[in-house]
Amino acid sequence: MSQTKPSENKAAKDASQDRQKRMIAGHFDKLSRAKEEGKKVVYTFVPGNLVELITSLGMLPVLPEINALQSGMRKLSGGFINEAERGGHSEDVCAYVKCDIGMMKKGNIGPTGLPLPEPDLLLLSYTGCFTFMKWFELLKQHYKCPVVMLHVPYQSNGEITEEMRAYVVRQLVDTVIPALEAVAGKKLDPTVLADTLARSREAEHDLVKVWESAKHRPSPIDGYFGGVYYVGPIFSAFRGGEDAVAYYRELRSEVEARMASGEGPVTPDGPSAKERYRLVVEGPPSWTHFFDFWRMFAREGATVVASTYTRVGGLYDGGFRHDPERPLESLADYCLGCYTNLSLPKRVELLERYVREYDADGFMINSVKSCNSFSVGQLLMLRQLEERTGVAGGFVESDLVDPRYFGKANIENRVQSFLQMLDARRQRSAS
Amino acid sequence: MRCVVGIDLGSTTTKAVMLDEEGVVVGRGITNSRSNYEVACAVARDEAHTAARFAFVERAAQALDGPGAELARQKLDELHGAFRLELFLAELEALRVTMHASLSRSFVHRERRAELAPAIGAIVDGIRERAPADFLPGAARKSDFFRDLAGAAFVAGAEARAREGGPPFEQLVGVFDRAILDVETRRLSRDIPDLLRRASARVWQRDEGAGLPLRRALDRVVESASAETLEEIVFVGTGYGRQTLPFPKEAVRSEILCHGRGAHRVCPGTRTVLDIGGQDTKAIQVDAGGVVTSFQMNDRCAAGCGRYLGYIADELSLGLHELGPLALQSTRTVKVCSTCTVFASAELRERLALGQKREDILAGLHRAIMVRAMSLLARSGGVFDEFTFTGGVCNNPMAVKVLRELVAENYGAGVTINTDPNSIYMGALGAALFALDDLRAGVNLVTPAFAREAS
Amino acid sequence: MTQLLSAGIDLGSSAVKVAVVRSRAGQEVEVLATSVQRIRRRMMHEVASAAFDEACGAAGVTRRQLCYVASTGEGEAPGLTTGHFYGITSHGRGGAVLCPEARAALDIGALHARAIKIDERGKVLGHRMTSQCASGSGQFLENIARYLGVPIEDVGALSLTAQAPEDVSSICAVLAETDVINMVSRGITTADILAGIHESIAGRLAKLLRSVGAEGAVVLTGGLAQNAGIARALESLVSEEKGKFKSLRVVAPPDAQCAGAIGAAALAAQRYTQLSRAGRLGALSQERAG
Amino acid sequence: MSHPHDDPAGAVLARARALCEDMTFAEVRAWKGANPGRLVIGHMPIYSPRPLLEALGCLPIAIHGGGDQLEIIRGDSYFQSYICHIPRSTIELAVSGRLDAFDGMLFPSICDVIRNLGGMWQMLFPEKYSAYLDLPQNFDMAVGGRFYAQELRRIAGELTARGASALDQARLRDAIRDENARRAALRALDEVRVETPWLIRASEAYVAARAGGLMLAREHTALLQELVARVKERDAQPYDNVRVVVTGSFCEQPPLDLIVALEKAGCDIVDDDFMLGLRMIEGDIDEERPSGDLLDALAAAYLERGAATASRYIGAGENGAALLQKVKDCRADGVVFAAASFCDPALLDQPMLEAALGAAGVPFTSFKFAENTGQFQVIREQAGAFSDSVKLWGAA
Ligand SMILES: Nc1ncnc2c1ncn2[C@@H]1O[C@H](COP(=O)(O)OP(=O)(O)O)[C@@H](O)[C@H]1O
Ligand SMILES: Nc1ncnc2c1ncn2[C@@H]1O[C@H](COP(=O)(O)OP(=O)(O)O)[C@@H](O)[C@H]1O
Ligand code: SF4
Ligand code: SF4
Ligand code: SF4
Repeated sequence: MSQTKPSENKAAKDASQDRQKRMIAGHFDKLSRAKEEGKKVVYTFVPGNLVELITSLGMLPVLPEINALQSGMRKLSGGFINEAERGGHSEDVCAYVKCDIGMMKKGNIGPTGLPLPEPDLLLLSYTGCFTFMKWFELLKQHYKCPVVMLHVPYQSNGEITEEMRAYVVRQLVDTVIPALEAVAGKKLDPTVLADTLARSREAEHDLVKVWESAKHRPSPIDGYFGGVYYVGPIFSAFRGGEDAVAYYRELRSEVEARMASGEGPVTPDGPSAKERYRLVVEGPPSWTHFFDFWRMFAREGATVVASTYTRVGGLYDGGFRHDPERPLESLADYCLGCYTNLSLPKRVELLERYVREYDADGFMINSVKSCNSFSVGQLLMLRQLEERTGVAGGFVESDLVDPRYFGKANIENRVQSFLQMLDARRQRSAS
Repeated sequence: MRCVVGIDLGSTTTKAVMLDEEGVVVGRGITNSRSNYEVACAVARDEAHTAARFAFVERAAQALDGPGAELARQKLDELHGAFRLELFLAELEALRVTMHASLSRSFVHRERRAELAPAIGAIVDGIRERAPADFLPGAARKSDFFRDLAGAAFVAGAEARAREGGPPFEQLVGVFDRAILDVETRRLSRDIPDLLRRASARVWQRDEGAGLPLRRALDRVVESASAETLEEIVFVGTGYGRQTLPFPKEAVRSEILCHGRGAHRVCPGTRTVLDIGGQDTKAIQVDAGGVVTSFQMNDRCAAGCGRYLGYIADELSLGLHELGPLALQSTRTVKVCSTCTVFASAELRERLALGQKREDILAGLHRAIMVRAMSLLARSGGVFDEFTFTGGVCNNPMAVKVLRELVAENYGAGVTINTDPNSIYMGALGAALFALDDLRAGVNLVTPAFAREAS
Repeated sequence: MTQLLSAGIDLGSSAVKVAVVRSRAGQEVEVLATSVQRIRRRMMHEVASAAFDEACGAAGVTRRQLCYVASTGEGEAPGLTTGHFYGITSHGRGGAVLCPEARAALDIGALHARAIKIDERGKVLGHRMTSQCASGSGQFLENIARYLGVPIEDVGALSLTAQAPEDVSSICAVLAETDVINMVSRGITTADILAGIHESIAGRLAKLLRSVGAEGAVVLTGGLAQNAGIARALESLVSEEKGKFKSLRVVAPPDAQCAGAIGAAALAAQRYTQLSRAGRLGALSQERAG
Repeated sequence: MSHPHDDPAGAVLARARALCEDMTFAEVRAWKGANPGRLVIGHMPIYSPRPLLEALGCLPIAIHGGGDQLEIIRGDSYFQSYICHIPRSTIELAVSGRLDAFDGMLFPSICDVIRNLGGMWQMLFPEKYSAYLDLPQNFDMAVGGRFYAQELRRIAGELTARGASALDQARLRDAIRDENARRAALRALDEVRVETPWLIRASEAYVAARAGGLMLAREHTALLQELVARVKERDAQPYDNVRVVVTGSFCEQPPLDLIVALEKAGCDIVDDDFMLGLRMIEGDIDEERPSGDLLDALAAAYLERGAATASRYIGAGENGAALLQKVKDCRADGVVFAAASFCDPALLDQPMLEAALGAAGVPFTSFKFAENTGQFQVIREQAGAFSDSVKLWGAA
């Protein structure tokens, strides 16, 4: 067993965290200077994003969803949402959209305090969420820049057919790439794209190792609360870049060191309590109350060993990799294979697999008001999973970035009741 | 006797259940949850304590022989009523004092004090005069809570005064509303032996014919019941407000677990539990051992819970007890749309104005609530045999009737549906059972301050 | 042009309000008398005719002298009225009568609140209502007041004496009550609790006002306008706002609760004139029959 | 006028209404009994390839939720409170056995709710046929059209495997003709409504159109033609109402009483986007195609003549243009947005449409509903204020 002392581990943890912070700061810095430096800017969505195409053409991606979640974490989203609602948006609709629109109306200041450049192109990769379409229609009205639509068919039968792939590739060739090239003012260089995809693949490989570390007891990571940090670079602007490769290499070695020394994940209140419950979580977290929510689990020694939210930007542990040998096909498969583009039965299968492979004691669904794509059907998923796995499920409701929908006392009540129920069931099966 | 206590601090009522070391229920107590949680749970526990004492009284009476013994046994109900009356009168006096005090304190009322003070005095006197009749065996009371009893009587008195040209109704009621809050947040000390003695005096004084034998017999019963010790050693709390209980964290259990366990204890065949309380509804599935396997709760919006019925009762100037029986008289259920607590009253008014019958609208309201509950049950996995209905709303016969119909319609007629007169105590019972576990496991828990001071 | 006498009856969910006015074709409105009667479980039409008689008596006019009687609000008063205007229309118009410089009216009644943007004639340019939830309405405040033992008339004044208003978080009226119970138990003063509630209601109202794009003077109408605490809380909220809402000013006229009735009365005369010009007076009794 | 005895159109309207309100689908059962071996296929609102289903010998039945009479007991247990109503009542219909006579369900791509509902169906009713129909958002015939024709072919193949007739171009042509005839009849009805709204209320036209989702096109055409003939015999006078277009309710439908409440508040609804399942294509579907494949005709109709709804990608920032055209075509005084609560597509679209109307000076008002709303007071108020304002102060 490794002799690494906890303090050194902490330093190691800080290394990857710090690297990520620097990467993000650097990116927003570049964005703030984009216009003066003549760099083109493309806005696009996380699920099924085509950052490799964007960066290979020397353009900078902006991901409004990430901005919205950052606003949520920095407690700015409430104000932005108000701003959008006063402009006529309904209380009922996805809060990400309203948060983004509110932010735009208030001057489009990004998460690091620097202004964001206006888009030169909106790349509407319409994957796994209907709202994306409306979102960019709304932005289009404001920015009056071109929009390019990539329609990604839904895997309703749980598989990617040849027709679907061909339809996506055809759109890439016919519309998407030409539109990107027109804005970039140059042709896409296939070797640049291939190199980028190769780097994506490398980072993806390391990330999968990080996920799989959670099979160890105790798990060295929290695959949900901690996991959302781990997916930061690969879901957003950095995939395919050198930075991302370095980040994931570093992260993987930190995690492996913790695993070797038998340490658990780091929580907001320092090293985790003894691992008492291993959970699988479905659904996105609440960003406005992220740490409150995390603590409800961490304090009780509940570690999340796998989650589906951390797969919305790619199901790498399902085997998918970006592939320089089949660039367009692999991009198509990437779009088609995102978690929210899976049929409901496939989502249940995936969760079932996680519960078994990660040897979980229970699973938890955080159902967010904003997201119909995630939320519709979750109650049936709960029941199906309970039946198939025999472990208990819990259900809480909140929202991504609308602080009005986080009822702290209620959620705490449910989480506690759920964990106490796991205890009671455990005692029963022990006796 | 050594006991454990479970306390269920609910959003509308606070319940306490005492078990002896064998797990036998020795006393149950209930009070309305009020602004001061600590007082609420102390009072609930006082009530349970009182009930336990009455169990001793009962036992002593059964053991009694000699002259007057038989008659004393027959008078037990009356003794109980008289005891309640004594409690009521003590609180009424406290209320009187508080109302007068608030008249001089509140700047709102100060200017009208000269007019208000005599009116209030007269109303309280009137209540005092009529009170004994309400506590005779068989008398129908709208509620057992002081707030409700005194409130209804005071409102009636204030209405009469206002009609006769006295101070305006709303001002009188305003004074009451303010004072009742103060009264409720104080815990009147309860000298049970003394109250018992006074109650017994009332009983034998009423029945002069029975003479000395009855008096002696009652005295003996009272003394022997008062002599027993009652020691509470472990407490476990649960319920909506459990986080605010003056208990250490380890002595607090999730209400879901407690309700499941309590219901399972009372009806051991239970697989599904529905609990409808004041502000939330819970659907719970338990296994053969009473361990919760899944649950769902409705707690973001108070729509369709007990509070809703409370508002409706207020709107119709009825007691909660009367709502269900009135709805049972309906011949044609009206389809009601609002389950929002606030809008329900508005819809009720609108429909009454349209000429629809009270009982038919009420039937519709009950149906609307139970349909919501059915959907929560479905969400938790369905209804399995046996099915136990708990929580305060279980005291409402219309709610039970509609539930039976809906369960039969959706899950077949084969499902046994349990209700129990003590359904409202299920959560507290479950908590008490956990306390018993703790006692048996040798967990040494601190008893809350209020318990130490009382025993 | 001749002077017309007309009346408006506002049949609310908690009170009936009547106004008798004199005007020139619905302009230059002079309010002759108003009356307010709380319904309190009485039958609506009884309350309506009592209030109507009271107002006519106070104005010294008879039913026959009125050219047009318009109802407004949620209820109906068959037999008394000639036609009907919807609450938003009548409150907008009434707001303009009570406060000619107002460019928005904010009507806060027992169950709903609505923000109405108007022009100088009281014509409705846009409006928003609170949706399903009842928190933020008069009924809610009444429940809380009752719980705290403060007469509804005094709630506003009392809230103004607060030292440190306490935040109310719940969006639900019922759960907010639980919040209040909690506050009482924590020893928060009645004034601070009330102030907190007023702030939370004002927050909702401000949102409503912003959503219609109100500017300039806002006239409060409806029963809650009589609550000085609401007016103050709202004012401090909208004047704190940066940017385009800086110019909002809140006015709470004395006759605010009758604004709907006054507006309906003014519109009654206007409609009468319109119809008589169009030669359609004969159709009057059938208005809205469809 | 609602008296069937005095009203020339009473009988036909009563039949249509009874059909729409029958949540037991008795007529569907009867049809199935009379046509053994043929399939009944339900489909959710918005565009569904009804002519294709008819050509395969199936009876397509539009499912529009459960309306305001169905008591939701199990349906609610599948959906959180912040999801619209139509999926709950649809599930309720199914789990309560009311859809037992159906052999399958089609879930066209309307939004994520319907998409996931399709997945729930797969898990809940594995023995029944169910298909998600992906509507292309790429409107190039060579790309989106090809994909779409493939989707249709896939579904046809799957149905044939389950006992429907094989795809046959001649039968498809007949079905398209029937569909075009129905469209013509609907247009004739709409014309009556626009020109003489007092002859037929929107609430009446609504049930007549909605009934069409419950029968074959040919029968519906007959029903509509009879209705048009009958209402013209009516002896009704114009009302003093304002003319409005209702928009936003393309999927979950408002309760009939809500439409009536709008009319009572002084609005003549001269156009709407209810029932788009039948009206999603503007103009006719081609009865011939150069390729010889009429699936291309269905694809082309959808791509090139599909009505603008919130479910369809509007590329060039032209949101609202189609609505303005509608307002102009039917000489409306204003627009009423009536969207189902929690309907993301409609509610996200709304600010864009409002901006377009605002710029064109068309007055509008908006509110939300649920299919089982029973309280119309707020809605009446808003619609009433709207009609008051137009009436008292003239348009805009
Ligand atoms: N005797 C009764 N008859 C009818 N309803 C009752 C009766 N007693 C209590 N209730 C109902 O029960 C509710 C309180 O239930 P309870 O389970 O005590 O709730 P909680 O635990 O949330 O305080 C009250 O709101 C009331 O509607
Ligand atoms: N004097 C007052 N001071 C403060 N609030 C008042 C006063 N009188 C009435 N109210 C409030 O006004 C509300 C009634 O307003 P109103 O506009 O008449 O409502 P509605 O038209 O719906 O009946 C009541 O709920 C009450 O809270
Ligand atoms: S609906 Fe869900 S996936 Fe779509 S934008 Fe909103 S949060 Fe993202
Ligand atoms: S006010 Fe009514 S609808 Fe709103 S949250 Fe409370 S109970 Fe629910
Ligand atoms: S009503 Fe709207 S959100 Fe609901 S299923 Fe239909 S389109 Fe989707």
